[in-house]
Amino acid sequence: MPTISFSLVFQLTLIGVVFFALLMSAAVLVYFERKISGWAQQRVGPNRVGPLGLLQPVADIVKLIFKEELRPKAADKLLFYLAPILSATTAFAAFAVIPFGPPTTFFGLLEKPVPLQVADLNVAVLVVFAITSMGIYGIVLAGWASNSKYSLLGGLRSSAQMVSYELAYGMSLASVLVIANSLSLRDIVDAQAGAWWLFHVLPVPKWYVFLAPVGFFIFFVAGIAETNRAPFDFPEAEQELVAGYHTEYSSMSFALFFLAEYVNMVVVSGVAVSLFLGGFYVPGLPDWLGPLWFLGKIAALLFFYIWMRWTLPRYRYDQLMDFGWKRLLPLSIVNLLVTAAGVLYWS
Amino acid sequence: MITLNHYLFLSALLFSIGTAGVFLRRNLITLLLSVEIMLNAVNLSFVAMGRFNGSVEGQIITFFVMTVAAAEAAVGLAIIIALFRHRETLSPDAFTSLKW
Amino acid sequence: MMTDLQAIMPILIVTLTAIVTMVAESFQPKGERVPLGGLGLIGLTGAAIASVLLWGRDLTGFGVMRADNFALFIYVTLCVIGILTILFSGVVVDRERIPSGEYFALTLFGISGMMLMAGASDLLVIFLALEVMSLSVYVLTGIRRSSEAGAEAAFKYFLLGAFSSAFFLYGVAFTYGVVGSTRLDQVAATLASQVSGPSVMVILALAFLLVGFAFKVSAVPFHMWTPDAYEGAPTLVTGFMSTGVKAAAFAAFIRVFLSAFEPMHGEWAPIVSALAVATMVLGTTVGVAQGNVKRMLAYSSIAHGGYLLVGLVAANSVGKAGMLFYLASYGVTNVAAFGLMALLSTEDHPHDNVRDFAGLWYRRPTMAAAMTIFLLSLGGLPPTAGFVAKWYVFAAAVQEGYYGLAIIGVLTSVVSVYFYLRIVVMMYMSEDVAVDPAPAVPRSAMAGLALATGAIFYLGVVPTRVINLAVQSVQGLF
Amino acid sequence: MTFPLLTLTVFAPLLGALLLLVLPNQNGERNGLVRGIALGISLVVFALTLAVWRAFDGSSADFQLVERVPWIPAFGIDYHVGVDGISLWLVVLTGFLTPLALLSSWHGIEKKVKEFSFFILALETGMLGVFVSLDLFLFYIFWDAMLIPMYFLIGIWGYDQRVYAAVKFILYTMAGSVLMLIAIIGLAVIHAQATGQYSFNLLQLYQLTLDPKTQFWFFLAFALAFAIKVPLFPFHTWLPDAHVQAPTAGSVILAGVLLKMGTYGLIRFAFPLFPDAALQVAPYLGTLAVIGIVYGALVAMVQPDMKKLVAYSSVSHMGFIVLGICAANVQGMQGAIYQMLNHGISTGALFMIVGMLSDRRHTRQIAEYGGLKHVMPKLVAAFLIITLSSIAMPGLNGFIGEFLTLMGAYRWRPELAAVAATGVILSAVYMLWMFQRVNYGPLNNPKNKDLHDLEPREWAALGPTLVMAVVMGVAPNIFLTPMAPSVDRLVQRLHAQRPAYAKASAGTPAQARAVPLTTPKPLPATATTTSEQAAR
Amino acid sequence: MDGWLPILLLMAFGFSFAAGNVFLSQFLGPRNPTAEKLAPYECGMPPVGDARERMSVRFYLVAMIFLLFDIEVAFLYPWAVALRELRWTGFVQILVFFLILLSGYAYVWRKGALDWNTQD
Repeated sequence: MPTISFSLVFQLTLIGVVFFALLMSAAVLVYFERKISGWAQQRVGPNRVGPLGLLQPVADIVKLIFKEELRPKAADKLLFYLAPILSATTAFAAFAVIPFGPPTTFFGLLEKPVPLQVADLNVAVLVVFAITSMGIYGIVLAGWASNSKYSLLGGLRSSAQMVSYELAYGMSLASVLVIANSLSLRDIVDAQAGAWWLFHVLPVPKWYVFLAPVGFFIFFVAGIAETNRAPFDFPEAEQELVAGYHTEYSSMSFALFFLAEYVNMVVVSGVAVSLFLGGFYVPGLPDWLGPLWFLGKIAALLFFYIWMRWTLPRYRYDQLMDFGWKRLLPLSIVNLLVTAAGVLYWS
Repeated sequence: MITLNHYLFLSALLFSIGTAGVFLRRNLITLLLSVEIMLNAVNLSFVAMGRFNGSVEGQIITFFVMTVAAAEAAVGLAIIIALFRHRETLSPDAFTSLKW
Repeated sequence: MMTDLQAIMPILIVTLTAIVTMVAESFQPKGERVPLGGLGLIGLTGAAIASVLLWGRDLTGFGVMRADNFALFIYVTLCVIGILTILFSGVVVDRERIPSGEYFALTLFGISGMMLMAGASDLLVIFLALEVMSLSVYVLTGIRRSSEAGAEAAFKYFLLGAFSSAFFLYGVAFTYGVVGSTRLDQVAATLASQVSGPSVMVILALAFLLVGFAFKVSAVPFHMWTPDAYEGAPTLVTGFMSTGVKAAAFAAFIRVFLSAFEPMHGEWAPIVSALAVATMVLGTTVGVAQGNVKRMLAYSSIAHGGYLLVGLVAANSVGKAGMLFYLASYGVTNVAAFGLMALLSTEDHPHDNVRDFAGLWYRRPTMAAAMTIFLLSLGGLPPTAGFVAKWYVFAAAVQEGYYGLAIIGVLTSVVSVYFYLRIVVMMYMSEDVAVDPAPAVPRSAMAGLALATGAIFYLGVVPTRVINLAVQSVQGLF
Repeated sequence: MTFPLLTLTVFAPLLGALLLLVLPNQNGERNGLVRGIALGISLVVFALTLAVWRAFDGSSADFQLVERVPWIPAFGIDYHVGVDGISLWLVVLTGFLTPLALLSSWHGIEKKVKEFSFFILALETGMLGVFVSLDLFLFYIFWDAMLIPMYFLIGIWGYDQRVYAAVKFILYTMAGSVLMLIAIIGLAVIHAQATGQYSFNLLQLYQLTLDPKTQFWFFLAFALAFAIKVPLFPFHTWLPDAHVQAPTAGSVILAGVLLKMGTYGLIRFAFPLFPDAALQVAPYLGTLAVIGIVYGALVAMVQPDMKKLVAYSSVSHMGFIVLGICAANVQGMQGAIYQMLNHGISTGALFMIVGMLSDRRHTRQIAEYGGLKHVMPKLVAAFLIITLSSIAMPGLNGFIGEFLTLMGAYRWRPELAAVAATGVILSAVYMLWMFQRVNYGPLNNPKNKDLHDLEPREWAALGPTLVMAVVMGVAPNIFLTPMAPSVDRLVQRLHAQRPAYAKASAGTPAQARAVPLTTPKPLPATATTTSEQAAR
Repeated sequence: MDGWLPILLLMAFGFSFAAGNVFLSQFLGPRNPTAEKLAPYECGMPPVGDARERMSVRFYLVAMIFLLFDIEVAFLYPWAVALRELRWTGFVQILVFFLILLSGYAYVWRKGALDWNTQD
């Protein structure tokens, strides 16, 4: 059956494109991170390699590839190499269920419209949750396998941090589910299409961020912590732990951790956009350009990410844990219950 | 075609692995893991049977079992830590102040 | 909804008390001490009263909990065990530096799990209850952090307990596979309608459930954890778990095997008989060789499990009522015996060697007399509760023609008298008087001992009332 | 409801004992008071037993003074007590011996006097309970419960090896009795199967028809329990230990009453409940009894220890009783019962005398004594009377019992009677020899030189036994008459035709063997009706 | 199964990319190992002792508390999705559930298991 094989080819292409896009996004993010940090510190950032330093990421990668691979003698060989691979793999996989555009036939190329999403699952939210949680393993293993004090402590710290914020993360997810009544990300995104008319004049996008602002706040804060980004970048905490769990990593395996971190940022942003910011929908703008809107929203969030990093000082570790357990967690529980009560009251 | 029996067989296999682990492994954590494998083997059975019976009950039960497994793991780890404080080892053979 | 809640009211009360105890302790101001034991006493008394009020109403809670007389009888028994435990605990907890909030809370959580287990009419709920109970008891076993033996005992208990619950759960899975439900009434209905003999799945279900229960009631050869757990745990906890866990496990055992799996009595009776024989024989013979009293009582508790299994095999109304009576009398006796040992112990001196009892009669005649009564009751000598209990169980066996079981039972109980008497000999007939490390016994503990002694004689001399209640309890079991 | 005389009698000692327990007695400063109160209680109980005798109608074979209150109705268990001619005397004997036992330990027991008295009195309740129970459950309770105080008496106040002896005593007795427990339950269950309801009522269980196999096994279970208690050879090994290690009071009660419970059990329970099996097994039991008679006598002869000698003599004497019971005729039964009383009195007295000697000299070795008649003539006189009573001197009580027993045995199995008769001779040998070695000859041992003679207290303890030895020797009918109707009924029951049994066992090998064994001494109804004369 | 295959494929893409890179760098980079290079990094000092020492028990505590709370979260998702059918009953039930959970949370908090600045 030609259609089936065609759709298979299409599916593979889609996966390839997503994969490549994620790779590229990491490279682009590295560039922008450096650029923005430069701006934030009133300097110019990378500007030597290529025009405006645009080729800087390429140079970085080439350099990393040709670096000497060092592995401490006492390290656990298998786990040492497995850890970065695991990190990177899970980072990529999590994006699979995020829809980044409306169903399209690609201008009539296809007989049936296909969703712009690697996998449309009815339990997509759970899958995201599950796969991102698996990222912790990479960090723990890296910390443990290196057999270095800094690595171990970094690994432990970051895993403790990640699990601490995962609870708030999960509960804020639940608050969206209460509103959306579905576990499918596509359903959730579709439910956010269109707009309300506030006082019949002011259009407000039907984004859940307006229904559950606290949920969005919790989600994003927890997301930052989940991805070990400043102000929660403890695993790396250069001043305390050298480079945390990847102290002993060099060359490509180091690059993979780096890659995983950036891809994770994209994933968290993608999920946040899908859950709270209407996904690829912007009221009043054409849906067929959805991927573009989606990209734009992600870019905005990512900019926010980087902005935060260069603006806010790093928390102290005990403050970080306190914040997670004693502020964010109760807040997320209250948020969930209030949201649920609100939904029941108004529905 | 994968039938119920395939799942049950896999589940039995996992259960046996877990059982064997409890008897053969010589590390406290591994013992704990073996027990968890046993519980998960049973979970597999539940889900498979639930699907075979055409009800979601099997999956619901699995939820409860997961909870129990988590609680068990938490308590088990706590006990292991308590033990470790005394002897600085994870080998069950080191703990002989009570005769078996 | 209201009747649902009513049906689980005793459990609710205990659980609530447990939570309040736990939270109250963590919120108590530094230096001040909230009387946590008192909370437990109030809660347990309340639960017992609630159980009595529910008597005869046969309510069903949420479809998975029964508040039938059987459950209520066990509830009251468990409450009494809990009350006794708490009465003994007050001074001992301080003396042995056991964290009191956790101790009382876990005890109460354990009791709530036990009650849940006795009242559950759904295999899954039984499993959950089993875990609630077990997890509490595991932690209680290792609650003295300074005690290496405690931690070791806790781990052994935990490992084999978790192992056995996995077996139990596998049995539940098979039952679910056959029946499509874990509700006991539906299991019974399905099994009863099997015309062409039980299928492999049913046999597997039966076998796994049996192994799970056998572990929990420490039937030989699934008893390995018992002596270690009993010896390593703080004495009070040993008393608590040797009675409460046994009562709850047997309650569920009875409910599952005599209601749901009743149609397969022919299949499991021979196996359980073999277990019973092995349990009685090994429990007593190995018990003889023990120098540690806790270990000795552990083996005695194994043997008592064997006697109870005899009642289970007999499976007639006498046997079932007898088991309930047995559980009640054994529970009161054993918890009191361990409590007394705990009262005599200090932090660095556990008072658990037979030698520690030397000359106790000369030092503390009241304690010695009480201990004697408990031991005689454990040994099944009239006119104590233990005698009537054994009488009942063996009567059930004889009634069903299991003469062999009954004979082995009575002979092993004679052997067991031997090792109970060793302690008596030490207390009364030893010339070398051991040092008495423990300070005075507080009034609450004396009240507990008096209560237990009274109960033992009450059950031993005028057992009619309790027996009638037990008979009423098992009537609704089918 | 009539006045519960029996209940009062049974529980009065326990009540008194509990009262005693409340009495503060720190470090024994009130030992004298405690002793006095205990003695008073026991005397009151003795008076009560005499009241029971008074209230007893000797012309009836029925159980009298019966009290019956439902106890555990679900199981058909009653609190059911009563006495007949057989148990009456044992009740009186118990009441009689307890004060004597207390008296005999007046000075021998110095530590924990209160508890000692408590246990003695508790023991009395147990013993009385055993003799009056008409419900098997109740009987078993008393039977087992009685072990506990005895255990403590031996274990706490005994001699060097007391712990060993105490544990041996309780384990032996329990091991025997638990099988009886099974049989008791079995009986109730069979009763339930036959009539639809449980019953532990002895009188109802008498009516039960059992198949031979069941009878056989149940009888064995009962007989084992009682044989150990008696003790019948070869189950006697606990007895010398227990006797020797027990304090004097314990020995007195052990020999005087406790051993009787075994034979009483045979008469009351084992034989009438399972008559066919009993008659079938009787020859073997009888043989064991005779072996015990001779063996006990021979072993007694070589004992260097007085107490041990008396203990083995008990084995021998109890053999006579069992032999009489096995004969299962009126003479044998009456003789056995009479001998039970005799043995209680004479052996009790012997133990008291040994106790008095060992109180003074702290040794029981015969070789340590000699020529006592020079220093303590009164004691020696009493000793002589009791020795003669023990060896069945005509005119004293022992003669009547042994004569009746042997007569019964002769009518049943002459050859057994003949062998048993040698036991009479042997008993004369060892008793007199012992008496001679202790009391006659020169007063060689200097330690014996300044022994004081009987004190008034000791007179009070020994005197009644001497009186009883003579009274029972010259006026046996006082005792035999009230027991005759009950014995008659018992013997009738044993030999009654039981069609169901005959039918059920027709053609079985067991029956083939049983018939020739039971037929040689047919006791047709005519014979039993005239047995009263025979008894006189 | 069809929905899951793409995820697996994406995973496979990621895995092969990552593994391939790690593999490649073994060949592309130079290889001059020295004892110093192979020692774990400790700010230039010779490494002291073994890295796998005992860590603060707080990490275990957090892990366990997380484990328990996380399982509770697992119950929330089905509830969240089914809330509209369960109505207020479901809300009250989850409220009770949370109250129990919170009592444990309060206990853990009060017991200091969530404090990091105290020395253990």
